[in-house]
Amino acid sequence: MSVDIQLRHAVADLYADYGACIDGAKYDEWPEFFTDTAWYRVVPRENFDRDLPLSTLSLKGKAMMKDRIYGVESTIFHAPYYQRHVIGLPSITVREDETIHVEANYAVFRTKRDFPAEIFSVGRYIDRVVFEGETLKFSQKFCVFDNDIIPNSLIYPI
Amino acid sequence: MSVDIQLRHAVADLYADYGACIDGAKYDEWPEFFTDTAWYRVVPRENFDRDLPLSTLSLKGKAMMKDRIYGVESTIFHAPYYQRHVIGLPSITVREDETIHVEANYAVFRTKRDFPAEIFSVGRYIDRVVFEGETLKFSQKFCVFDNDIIPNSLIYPI
Amino acid sequence: MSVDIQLRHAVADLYADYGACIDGAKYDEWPEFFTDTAWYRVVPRENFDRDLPLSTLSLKGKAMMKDRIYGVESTIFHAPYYQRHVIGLPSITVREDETIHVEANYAVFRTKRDFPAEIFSVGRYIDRVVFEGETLKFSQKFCVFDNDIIPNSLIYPI
Amino acid sequence: MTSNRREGLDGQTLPTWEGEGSSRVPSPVYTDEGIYQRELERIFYGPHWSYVGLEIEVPEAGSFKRTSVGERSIIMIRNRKGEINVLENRCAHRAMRFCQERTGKVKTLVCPYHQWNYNYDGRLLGVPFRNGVKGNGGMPEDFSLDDHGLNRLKVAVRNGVVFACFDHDVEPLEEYLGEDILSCFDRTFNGRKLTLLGYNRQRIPGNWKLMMENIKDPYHPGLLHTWFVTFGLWRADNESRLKMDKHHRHAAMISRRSDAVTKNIEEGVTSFRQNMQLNEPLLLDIVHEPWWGNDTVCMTTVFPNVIFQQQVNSLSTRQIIPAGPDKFDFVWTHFGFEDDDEEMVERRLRQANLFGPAGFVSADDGEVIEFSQEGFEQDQAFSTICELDGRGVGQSDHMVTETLIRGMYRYWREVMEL
Amino acid sequence: MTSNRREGLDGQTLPTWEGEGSSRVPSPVYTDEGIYQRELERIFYGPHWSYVGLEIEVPEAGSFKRTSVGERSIIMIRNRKGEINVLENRCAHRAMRFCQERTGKVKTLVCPYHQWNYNYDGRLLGVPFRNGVKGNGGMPEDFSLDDHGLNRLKVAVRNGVVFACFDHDVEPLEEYLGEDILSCFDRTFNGRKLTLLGYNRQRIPGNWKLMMENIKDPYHPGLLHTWFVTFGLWRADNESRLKMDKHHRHAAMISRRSDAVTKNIEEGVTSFRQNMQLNEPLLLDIVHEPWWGNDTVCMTTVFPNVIFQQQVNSLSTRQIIPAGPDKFDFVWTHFGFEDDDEEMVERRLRQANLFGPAGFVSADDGEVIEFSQEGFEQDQAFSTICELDGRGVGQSDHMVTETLIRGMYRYWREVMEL
Amino acid sequence: MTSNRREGLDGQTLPTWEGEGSSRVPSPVYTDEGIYQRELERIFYGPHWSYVGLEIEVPEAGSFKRTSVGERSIIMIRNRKGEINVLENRCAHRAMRFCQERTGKVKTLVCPYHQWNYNYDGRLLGVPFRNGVKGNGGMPEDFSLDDHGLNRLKVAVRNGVVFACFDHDVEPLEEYLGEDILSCFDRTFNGRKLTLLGYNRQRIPGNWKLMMENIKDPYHPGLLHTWFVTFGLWRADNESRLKMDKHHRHAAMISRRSDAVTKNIEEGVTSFRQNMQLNEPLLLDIVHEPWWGNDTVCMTTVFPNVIFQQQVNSLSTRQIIPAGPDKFDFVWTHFGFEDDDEEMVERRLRQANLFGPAGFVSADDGEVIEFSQEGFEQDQAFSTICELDGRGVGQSDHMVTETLIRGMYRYWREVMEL
Ligand code: FES
Ligand code: FES
Ligand code: FES
Ligand SMILES: [Fe+3]
Ligand SMILES: [Fe+3]
Ligand SMILES: [Fe+3]
Repeated sequence: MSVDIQLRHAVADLYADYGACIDGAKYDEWPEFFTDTAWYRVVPRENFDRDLPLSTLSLKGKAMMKDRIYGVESTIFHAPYYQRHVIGLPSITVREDETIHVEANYAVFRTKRDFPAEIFSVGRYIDRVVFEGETLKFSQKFCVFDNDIIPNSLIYPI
Repeated sequence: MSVDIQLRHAVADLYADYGACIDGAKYDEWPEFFTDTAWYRVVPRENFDRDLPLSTLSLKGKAMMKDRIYGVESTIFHAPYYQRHVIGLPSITVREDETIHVEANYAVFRTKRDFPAEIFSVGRYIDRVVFEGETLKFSQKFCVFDNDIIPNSLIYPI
Repeated sequence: MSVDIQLRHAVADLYADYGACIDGAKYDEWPEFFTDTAWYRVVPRENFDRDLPLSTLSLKGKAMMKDRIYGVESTIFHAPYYQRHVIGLPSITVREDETIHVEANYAVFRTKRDFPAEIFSVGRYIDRVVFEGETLKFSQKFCVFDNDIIPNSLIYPI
Repeated sequence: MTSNRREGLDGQTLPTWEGEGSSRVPSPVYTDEGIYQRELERIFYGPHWSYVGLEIEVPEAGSFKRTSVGERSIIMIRNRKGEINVLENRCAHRAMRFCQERTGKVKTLVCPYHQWNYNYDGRLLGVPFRNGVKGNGGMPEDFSLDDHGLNRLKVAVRNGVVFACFDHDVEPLEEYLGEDILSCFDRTFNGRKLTLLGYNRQRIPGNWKLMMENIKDPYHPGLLHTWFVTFGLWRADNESRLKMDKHHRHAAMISRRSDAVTKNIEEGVTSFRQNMQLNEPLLLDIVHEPWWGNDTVCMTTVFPNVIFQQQVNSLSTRQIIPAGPDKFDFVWTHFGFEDDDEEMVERRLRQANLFGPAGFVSADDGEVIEFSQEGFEQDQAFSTICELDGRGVGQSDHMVTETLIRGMYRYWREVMEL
Repeated sequence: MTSNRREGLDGQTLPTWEGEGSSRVPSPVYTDEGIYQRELERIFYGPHWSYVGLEIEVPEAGSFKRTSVGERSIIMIRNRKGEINVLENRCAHRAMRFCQERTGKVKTLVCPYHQWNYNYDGRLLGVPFRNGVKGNGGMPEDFSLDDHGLNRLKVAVRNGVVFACFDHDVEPLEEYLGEDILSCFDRTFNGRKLTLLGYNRQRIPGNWKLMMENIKDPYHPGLLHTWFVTFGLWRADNESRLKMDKHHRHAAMISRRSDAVTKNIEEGVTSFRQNMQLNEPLLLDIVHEPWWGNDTVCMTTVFPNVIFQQQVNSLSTRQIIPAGPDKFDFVWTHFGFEDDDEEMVERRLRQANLFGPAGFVSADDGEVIEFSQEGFEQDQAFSTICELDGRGVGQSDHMVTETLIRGMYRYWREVMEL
Repeated sequence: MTSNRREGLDGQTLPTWEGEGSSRVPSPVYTDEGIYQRELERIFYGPHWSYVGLEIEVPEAGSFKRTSVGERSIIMIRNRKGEINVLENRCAHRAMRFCQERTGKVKTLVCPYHQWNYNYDGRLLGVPFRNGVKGNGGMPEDFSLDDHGLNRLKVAVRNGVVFACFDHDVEPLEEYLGEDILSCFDRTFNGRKLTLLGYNRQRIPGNWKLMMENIKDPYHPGLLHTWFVTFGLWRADNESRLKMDKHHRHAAMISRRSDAVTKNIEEGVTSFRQNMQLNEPLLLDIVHEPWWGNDTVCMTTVFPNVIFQQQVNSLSTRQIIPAGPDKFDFVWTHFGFEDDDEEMVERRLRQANLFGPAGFVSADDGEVIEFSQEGFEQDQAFSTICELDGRGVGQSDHMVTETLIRGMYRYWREVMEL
């Protein structure tokens, strides 16, 4: 099915806002980009390509995402860092069943205090989006990352 | 207020052209992307977040920008390098007062002779744009960079 | 000549699909993004700027591209690696003669086994596209890369 | 951080210990390049068993997995008899680390540079042009295929877990582990068929021993890991036992979750969050498995390169691959059992959110290791103080102790003669 | 650039100076890892005062700023009495560099790994489970909190500027600076309340001493910095004075802008641009401030780690944080005075365009330092020639001299015994 | 790969060779920092000619090209007499590597830091303020411009190719190359005017000698490079000759393409693809050039830093710039001849697809060098076995031999005294 212009722009805005939210450290707003039952997953490309089910992070439902944010902000001790997302052009496909599939490449740069920026995570978003009324939300967001090792730890959402 | 398609495309073109201008080393054309009284600022995220007014570079008005370009090309001795901008999807908001606010994440890669490309600056453009007749120009462009240290020097515009 | 919305979207999709094809390692599909007589070229910015004709890779016509893919997959021994393209907003210009010129900045990240992701190639696509029926294809694709040295070898298309 | 070598004009800095004990570890033990080189020689390449993987990772003849022992790349491969071999990934001809893929299946091991060809046992099968071409060239008369196979490590497989050692004089694995540690090992690995859930890989910028310390340190979980404390998964007041082998190089921390979770101001644990509640209780949906017995947690550190994790329903092996004195790669292999039903698989995957590079109770372990390394780097004259529960070394039935750390360093000092 | 250590098989390369003087500096002084380690010990951690910050950066009790002295991370923090302490950022337990934020305000200093807890004076207040849990474990009888505080540096505060030293036997700051340098210091820092404008941070890939040389070198500004020359901010023919302390380790370059700017072909200065005109004169909108007296510029280098800048209306401290022989971080802290009006604040901010990593007359200083380092790296047998105005060392009332550089290296040779 | 220095507590690892020969090369020869430093001194900066470029790269007086000999940056520049000078890119004043552009044209060589000014011969022309300003300062009486020029290398130009050497006592280029190698050189460079086609630059993470080995190894092309084998460009059964100079440091591999391409299972070459066919035959559109004679390939390795390539219609120089024991930059300069017609230019450009960092038969050379380096890094006790065609050294009329490699290492051992 063809992709109408409204959808194109809604998707573009969704990804721009999503990156801005995380990079702006507005973590409490982050779960609001998802539907109540959405699945958020950060998974190494190795597992994904080999159909190994393990994720680096696998949060099913907005409730679990909120627990993650609480955990990140109140329980996990870590060095402070900035994130910066640069997200490529998304490809949108609307299936027979009207589900909207969106994929986009991303690069996330991390900056720790006293250091230059470094490549933190590069990979592909493999997502599904749905309209809740006027607003577009993620019902699935898989962050499939290429980088074969994680530079120590992954704290904030990607 | 809703963002119409013309504006979306004008903004997309503005950012694409802006990056192309700098990366193509057409520095003399760079001030032309701004209004006469525009404020161009390169500022560390640290200062920006803490409301410290110091910038790494703060040019108020096209005249000062021209002086910067003259200074860069005729007075500052530095190693030659290439720049390459990769700019993410811009988010556009039109305020009550009709001012157009645009923000976009960017990554700038630097390549010095005999070296691989390296991350030079990553951050966010926090801009305002206005139409001068048909053409869209920056009335404000803040380059708020994450990287906590600058790799020696910053010569060309970001 | 003005760029109509259909063309804008077709170009955006072309670049998104192109990157997805390579990053997804679907190399057999790669030549299909080109016209039969297209010229695919990977060239150092140094040669390009100095009008030196040598390329790092110069494939004229789809047949040669197929030979390259065969060579890559069946004859060249190399360490396995992932690629990830992040492509910036394309600028489109339609010339008098109706030829469509498209340029876009790109960053390609490489990930080798057991290593973090690294910057592999950054540069600018200097392309021409044409419609073959409904589908847009590259009649020219120059990958002009900034990085002054190639990290050992370049195997897959950029 | 350029180099870790602190060698000044005034010669090499050697670690100076306070007294005979092992309760105060000097900075160079974590930062000195020369000490690290000796660790590679005497520990990783010496008579110590290193974990290399699980049998299920190489299901069939020709199936291989590439990994490392110390800094040396090795190949774990199954031969036609079904045995598992561990071969050094280095061609005998001109040193090529010819195997670059991480896993796969091959007919023979061929080095592409000149196509020297090895079988699953590492035997050199053939050399192109060995007898020359048209009577020209070829290998000398006295060249023997048998002299130029791949370097073959000694291998021990126990209940699906594979260990290897460069030193063929190493004692048998069972002796190496000792009775107590072996029983912890067999508790999880009792011969049941394992299932592979997947991997997580992180690079931690700290000395490899700091990870061993971390898992030999029952003092920190109740303090650093708010998550643990608050939900009683790990508390200083939980019932627990600490075991070591007779050399004190290996250890096991065994504990059981307390049912009642109470504030424990009295010990001044500020990391306890009284009002913390999960929006999604499933995150801690723990189901007791018969084989546990009463214990809900068993963390086993097998010197020098692996940790076996059972944290309630989450199971993993954690492999250490050192890369200099100041960093190591940490590879998590999560697994389950063949007879797990869907819910249990899902549960293990869900609880995996607590562990690994992003885990609620593991992400910060990587962070504290990084910061400790920074502390050692900045002062070569510093020594730690690991004197909780005294300066001696011994088993323990409580967790308010650093005895396991002292135990490891007592052994380290013997082996390293430092 | 892999390693800077040029140690060949034939043993360590030591710097060989031509003669007793200090006018020809050999390459290894800038490149050798062993020499650098001795510099850390004897200079940065020895009896020399290092700049750590401004009082206004830690306004209240518990306010802290994290920075470094040499390669050691330290915390500048204000205590309840309003005093400023400087503590090493390293937990006494297991070396954690526990303070990771750059600035903030805390109730106490807690190391999260095991929650050892220090007060603003670095005293260890408590240790969890010190007395064990349910009678088990805990710290030994002889464990004393007093023995395990944070390492505390000696501190000197003068008119809002904070210095620290690891060596408590260091002479008082005023003696350390000496009369002449002190008067330059007091000229800017006379007790007025300062206001913080912000920071710039750059990593310069060169030896830290090259930055000191650069600011002790009145020869280059009139040549390298076209901007200076053309607008007469700095010219070889400006009136000026050069001062040093009695050890010649510190220096001040004082100069006044000449009103008439004329071409000076006679000295063959090609960097002068006759036809250069500013499109925006505001860039050089200089307004004289009473406290200047006649001098428009005063650049003070305080050995080993700070430069105090007054360039017309632009004020900053420039801190050196070495990171190996071949690079250092350079931290600019721009400030003004509480009684600055809006125009003056704006003016200081505008003139800041001349300085810092992008500055019209500073960006190229970082560049030339990088290229000098490259030159030293490529030939260990090379020596510089710093013989403008002879080979001796002394005060000067002109700028056609390299005497300040010779002075610093004379002192360096004494301290380093090289 | 942190540091390549394998210096343990137990002192430096020196390479231990098996016997007098050079057929078994020990790992440290490729990995040791100390050995590498001696290589720079004795080989790259000693009496050996290094390739620096082609005359056509500096067409006019003042035209320059910046490159490196070993790790030292140098400038190749043409003077007014039309001669080519090679000058070290390091200012005599304070070591500035002042030339940063790769190529260009200048009036004089000016170091921007203090505008010391050199002519095309490296002579110091002037020093600003040499005589002081208003009677103040300036350089000492005994300062002589002649003592402070740029370091000038000895230069040899032959038929458009430029070589340089830091050691002015080096023998003449012709003697250095020797008769046989000289004839190979003159075959391509016979005085015809060259045309510059362009550059490719790659960084290869391996020891620089591995590239020399690779091009002295006629054993691998017929095995590794499927492309070669299948299209008969290079096969073990092709007619060929191997030459060396009398010191065995240089070599030439000369071969002719066989017309009939047949499967050669008998030698078990698995890289041959029977059914392989080009979709675009133009890729191998080879046209014989008169000057070839019967030979279709001539690869000449001139020790220590250049390879001259003639592979059918593709011509290039390949320059080695070492950057530590574990990596080097590899610079390809492709060229043609002035009298090439358009088709021939196009053909050379098209065949360039086979070479360089992406080349069908060169990309994998860089890869195997990387993997060999990894193999050496992981075991300092390893030695290669280069005994194809025996252990001796000598000319050969076939390609089933590693004699050229043994030859290079025989010379290397003499020079390095290792
Ligand atoms: S290096 Fe393995 S076959 Fe030659
Ligand atoms: S390391 Fe600081 S409390 Fe243990
Ligand atoms: S360093 Fe070259 S002129 Fe001073
Ligand atoms: Fe832990
Ligand atoms: Fe300066
Ligand atoms: Fe080859």
